[in-house]
Amino acid sequence: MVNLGINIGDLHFKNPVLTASGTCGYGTELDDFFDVSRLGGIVVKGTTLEPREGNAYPRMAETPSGMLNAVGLQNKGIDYFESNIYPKISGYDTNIIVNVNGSTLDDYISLSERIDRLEKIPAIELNISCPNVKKGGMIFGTNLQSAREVTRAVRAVYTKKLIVKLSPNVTNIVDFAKVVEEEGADSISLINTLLGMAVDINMMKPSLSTVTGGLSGPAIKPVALGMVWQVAKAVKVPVIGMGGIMTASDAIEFFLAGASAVQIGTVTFIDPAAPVKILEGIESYLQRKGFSDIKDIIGYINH
Amino acid sequence: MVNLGINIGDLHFKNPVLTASGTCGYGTELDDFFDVSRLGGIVVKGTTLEPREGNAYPRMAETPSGMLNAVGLQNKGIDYFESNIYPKISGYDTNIIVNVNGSTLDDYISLSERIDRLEKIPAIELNISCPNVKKGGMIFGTNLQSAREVTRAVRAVYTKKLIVKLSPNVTNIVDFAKVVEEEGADSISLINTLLGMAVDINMMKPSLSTVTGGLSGPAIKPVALGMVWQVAKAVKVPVIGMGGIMTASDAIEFFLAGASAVQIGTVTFIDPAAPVKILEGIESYLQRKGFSDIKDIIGYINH
Amino acid sequence: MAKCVDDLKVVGNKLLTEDFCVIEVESGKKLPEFRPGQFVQVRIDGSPATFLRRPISIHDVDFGKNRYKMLIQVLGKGTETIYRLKSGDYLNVIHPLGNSFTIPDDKSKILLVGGGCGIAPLLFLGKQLKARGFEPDVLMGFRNSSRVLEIEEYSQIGDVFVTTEDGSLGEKGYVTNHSVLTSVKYDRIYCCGPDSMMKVVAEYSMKNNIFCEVSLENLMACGFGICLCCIVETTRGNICTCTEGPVFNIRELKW
Amino acid sequence: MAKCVDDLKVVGNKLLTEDFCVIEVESGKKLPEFRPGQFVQVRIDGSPATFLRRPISIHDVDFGKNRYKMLIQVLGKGTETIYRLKSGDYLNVIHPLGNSFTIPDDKSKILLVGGGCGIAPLLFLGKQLKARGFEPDVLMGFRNSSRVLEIEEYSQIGDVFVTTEDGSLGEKGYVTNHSVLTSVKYDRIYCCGPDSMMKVVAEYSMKNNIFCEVSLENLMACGFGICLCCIVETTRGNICTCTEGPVFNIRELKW
Ligand SMILES: Cc1cc2nc3c(=O)[nH]c(=O)nc-3n(C[C@H](O)[C@H](O)[C@H](O)COP(=O)(O)OP(=O)(O)OC[C@H]3O[C@@H](n4cnc5c(N)ncnc54)[C@H](O)[C@@H]3O)c2cc1C
Ligand SMILES: Cc1cc2nc3c(=O)[nH]c(=O)nc-3n(C[C@H](O)[C@H](O)[C@H](O)COP(=O)(O)OP(=O)(O)OC[C@H]3O[C@@H](n4cnc5c(N)ncnc54)[C@H](O)[C@@H]3O)c2cc1C
Ligand SMILES: Cc1cc2nc3c(=O)[nH]c(=O)nc-3n(C[C@H](O)[C@H](O)[C@H](O)COP(=O)(O)O)c2cc1C
Ligand SMILES: Cc1cc2nc3c(=O)[nH]c(=O)nc-3n(C[C@H](O)[C@H](O)[C@H](O)COP(=O)(O)O)c2cc1C
Ligand code: FES
Ligand code: FES
Repeated sequence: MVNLGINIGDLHFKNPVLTASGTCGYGTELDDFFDVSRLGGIVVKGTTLEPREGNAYPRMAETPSGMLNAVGLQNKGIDYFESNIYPKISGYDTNIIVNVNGSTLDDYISLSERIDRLEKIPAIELNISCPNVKKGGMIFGTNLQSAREVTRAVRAVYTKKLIVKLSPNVTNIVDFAKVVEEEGADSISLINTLLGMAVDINMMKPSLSTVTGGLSGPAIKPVALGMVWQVAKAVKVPVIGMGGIMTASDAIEFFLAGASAVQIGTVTFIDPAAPVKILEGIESYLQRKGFSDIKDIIGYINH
Repeated sequence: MVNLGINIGDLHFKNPVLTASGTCGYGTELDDFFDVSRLGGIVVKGTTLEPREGNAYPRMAETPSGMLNAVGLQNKGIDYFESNIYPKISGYDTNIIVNVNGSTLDDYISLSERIDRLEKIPAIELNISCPNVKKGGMIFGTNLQSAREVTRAVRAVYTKKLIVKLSPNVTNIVDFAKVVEEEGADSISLINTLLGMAVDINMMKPSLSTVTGGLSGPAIKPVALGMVWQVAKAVKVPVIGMGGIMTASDAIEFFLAGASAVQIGTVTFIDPAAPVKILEGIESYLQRKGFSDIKDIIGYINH
Repeated sequence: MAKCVDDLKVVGNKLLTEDFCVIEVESGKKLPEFRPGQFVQVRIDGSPATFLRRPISIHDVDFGKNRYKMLIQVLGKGTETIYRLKSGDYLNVIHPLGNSFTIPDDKSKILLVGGGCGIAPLLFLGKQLKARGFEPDVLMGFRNSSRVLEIEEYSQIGDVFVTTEDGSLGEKGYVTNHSVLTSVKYDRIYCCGPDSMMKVVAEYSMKNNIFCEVSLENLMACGFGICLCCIVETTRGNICTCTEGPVFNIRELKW
Repeated sequence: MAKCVDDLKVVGNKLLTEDFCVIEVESGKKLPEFRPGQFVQVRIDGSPATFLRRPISIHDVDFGKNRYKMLIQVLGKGTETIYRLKSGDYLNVIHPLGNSFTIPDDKSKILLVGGGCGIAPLLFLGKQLKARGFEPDVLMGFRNSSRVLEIEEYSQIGDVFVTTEDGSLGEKGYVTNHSVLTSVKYDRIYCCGPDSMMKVVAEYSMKNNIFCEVSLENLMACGFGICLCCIVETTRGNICTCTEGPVFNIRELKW
């Protein structure tokens, strides 16, 4: 038997495999493919105070071993979430985490306060790194002072586990990690998408309605791994790694580099059962290598 | 007939296809595969004042649609270049550009002065963006003040065309572009490699001797395109785009996004004749679309 | 109707033209209950250029044999890979996806309008309509006679009318110019084809107050509602083509 | 000797074991002048996991037919793709690459030492040596008898000695323990195999003052000297395995 459990403070995750925000809907969309309660956690779609229509079509472009998206946080807002989604998903036997977004500091604060009251949500993931919205989003995540302020403000009102999700579009990700840790983040997740672009040479125009969008998928895995490694060495709180994980082998790279948990993103579009396959693959890797606890391999390459 | 010529100030390039530094040796290595004089330019291997042995083996790891390298500027230094390489390559009928590297400001200055005296070298590419050396390199390219200083200092001693090559590992590439333009750069080239990492899960250790390295290849194309587009809109000097170009179609994406020329990098490892195939493909695209001059499509998507 | 991932065996690949084929696949399991208008997401292995799955309509179904067909038009790497498949190869799909055309309860006179590869979902639809006692007409538009597809198949459903842009077969011009539209009074039009074609059909239907459903081919990343990339602007806001569509009543669309 | 890119036709693929095969390819052009120890860079299409080419030794050459062979061990996606190739398929290569083993001028007694897939370049070398009047012995080490490769082929060159780690064929143990090393006095040893094996052979040769060349299998990105990724530390500094090697005199290596 292998112990796969990990903790963020006193919040227990039965295993270190979570779905990534914006790539698994609310979990329910995956019900047909596997029992989502088997996962360590589900990070639901980026949520805002007010409903958002997102960006215009086209919002997607395929790139070598990856994709660009420009969804722009389309969601029905917290009221709808509370009354229509929350009741449906609060029965899952896993940690449900809401990905919190805002255009202003007040947005982040009000939304976090609202979610603090939802009994079955033990944690939020503060998204200060969305490249696809004009206001807010990545601005908070690419300016140290803003990152500090938003983390501090949310920490002041949010009583449960606070995960802050960092943007990779910065010169020194470690600076950001340290700042949000100082301000009381219980965990740091990274990376969000890299800013990128594609051009349709037949139409001679940008492939996305927004010109630039967020790059995800295996193409970004090396960047993600490098940042996770740097951050995990620099902070004491657990780090949640993501970016281009397609297989258990990819996920294991993140653990060895220092991640305490992983989030599974874009691969779910291609193989909806990927999260659970990755979970199983991690377990058999540990067995094959003779480890009895996932914690034995976290940050192993630094030993 | 299609006009493919472009200019950097009064320096003419017969066509906008150059090889990228560190991926085409000194050009001579490609002689067997095609006539390198057909290209618009050759940017030779990163050169330093003193010989450098580079980093330890292993220096390379394959990643999804890309590769990591940690060569670390191995080269025999400017003396060797001047006496052994320069005589061999100065006969090429194309613009030979030396990629200039240093650990200190003085290194950059002395090296640029030396190269200024080489008659057949009409331009240098100031590399302030190498992620694979401990001192210098990327430090200059990720700090605005240092980028300004090194450009100013080299501009003061170097009389020919000065291209500054930017690092993508920054929060806002436009800030760097503007600074080096202000300090007299005649052109800006981008992007150098993205910082990245890979882990060998069987050996349970980093794939590179240096842990992190530089990511190149198609994986980074969307990031490169996004940055080229932003920079080309923000500066007046011609922009040279690179990052993941494999085909003419990729190169055309860069022109449409605002690049006046492109550099062909990693693909040369896989198809040594790629630069000339890309050149031919650009020409036929222009013909097919009914353009008579490459300049007609530069920055087209912004029209 | 649960969606699932399945490995289908290719049991036939009929090459129609240089860039069109009909590929037939078989499941080892009982097929789910497919409805006309639905599609599948096909995994294309073997190329960095085909990272995502490719949406393909269900062209025809043989529930007895657990087989179905797809009509493929080669556009890029993904469809080319499918075109090259041979009997015995396997194809990984997610199915069934999307909503479906509305089968009427009343005795409607129905026209199916397809353009190019867009005729794909109309064969399955037509057969289901016929099975329920309707006698749909079929109107198909192609660029020229060498690109005309599967007339015999569609003749099993009802009368087939053809337009070609160069007049090399059937009437010359676009589907909306075809004389059958003035000679027969249709209650319902179901349409699939290029956006430009569907827009004129939609306009025609609006003007003549005909019930009209179109099937959209928006770019998709997932195909089952989790990425929000495939949206279309409707009277209900931005909604997903892959789950709320691909079939839409034209009155809903902000065209 | 100019390097070039060529599309070779697969004319045979002999599967030796579950994970070894010998693939034979033919050029439409006259082959360049290959020398033993050289290698080719094989392009593997069809997977994002095989972005770079794969270096493979030249195993045997038929200059008359413009054909050569490669001995392949399946390790990952790249070699697996080669293993699966069938007659009629094409393989894109860059060839010939690297330096070669030194063919002696004097009348040396020669031993070829190979381990596992490392025996690959020794067949071509052995045949060339034999053609020049040498009578080389061949010593090959394998994990066990089921992994022993191509004994008949190597028997054409000279006497073949085998070790297996479990003693299931030939002498038990590693190549450096084989009795032939003490019973025959060799002037030269040419060796290719796992690093660990080559290191003991090198040590043995040093101690006994035997001329020894080894062929390295460093990771390569390009294979023709432009990436500087394949370096090995030598008495001459860091130099490229792909151009200055893959064959090195052990006295040059900082082992
Ligand atoms: C619901 C649905 C059902 C479909 N049914 C069928 C079908 O039955 N048969 C069939 O052959 N095709 C069908 N398609 C279209 C098919 O999915 C695309 O042609 C395919 O994804 C192209 O992939 P590729 O790799 O061959 O080309 P790519 O290399 O991806 O693209 C080649 C060119 O086609 C354009 N293109 C790609 N996909 C689309 C699209 N969806 N809309 C407009 N332009 C596009 C690209 O921009 C590019 O210029 C359907 C699409 C949808 C959304
Ligand atoms: C000069 C030279 C000659 C060679 N000759 C032959 C030959 O004749 N026949 C043959 O089968 N192979 C030969 N090889 C080795 C061959 O190139 C590798 O096995 C191949 O590149 C692996 O590719 P892959 O995609 O199958 O495996 P990958 O998925 O790339 O790798 C699978 C595993 O093997 C390891 N690996 C890959 N390449 C090497 C290597 N070069 N050294 C050590 N470990 C490696 C990887 O780290 C990984 O763990 C030679 C290599 C060199 C440099
Ligand atoms: C279509 C799409 C939508 C996304 N939406 C969100 C979001 O709402 N909030 C967020 O924090 N991250 C969002 N992300 C980023 C992912 O959660 C993840 O950080 C990123 O995709 C990298 O992981 P991957 O390569 O495994 O997909 C989105 C990604 C994609 C592809
Ligand atoms: C092996 C290798 C060595 C490189 N060496 C240098 C160098 O010496 N100087 C430099 O400015 N860029 C160097 N680069 C970066 C390339 O010039 C180029 O900016 C980068 O690889 C992106 O382009 P590509 O994706 O087309 O390769 C190197 C890249 C590689 C892969
Ligand atoms: S394609 Fe992903 S939601 Fe429709
Ligand atoms: S493999 Fe590129 S220099 Fe040797």
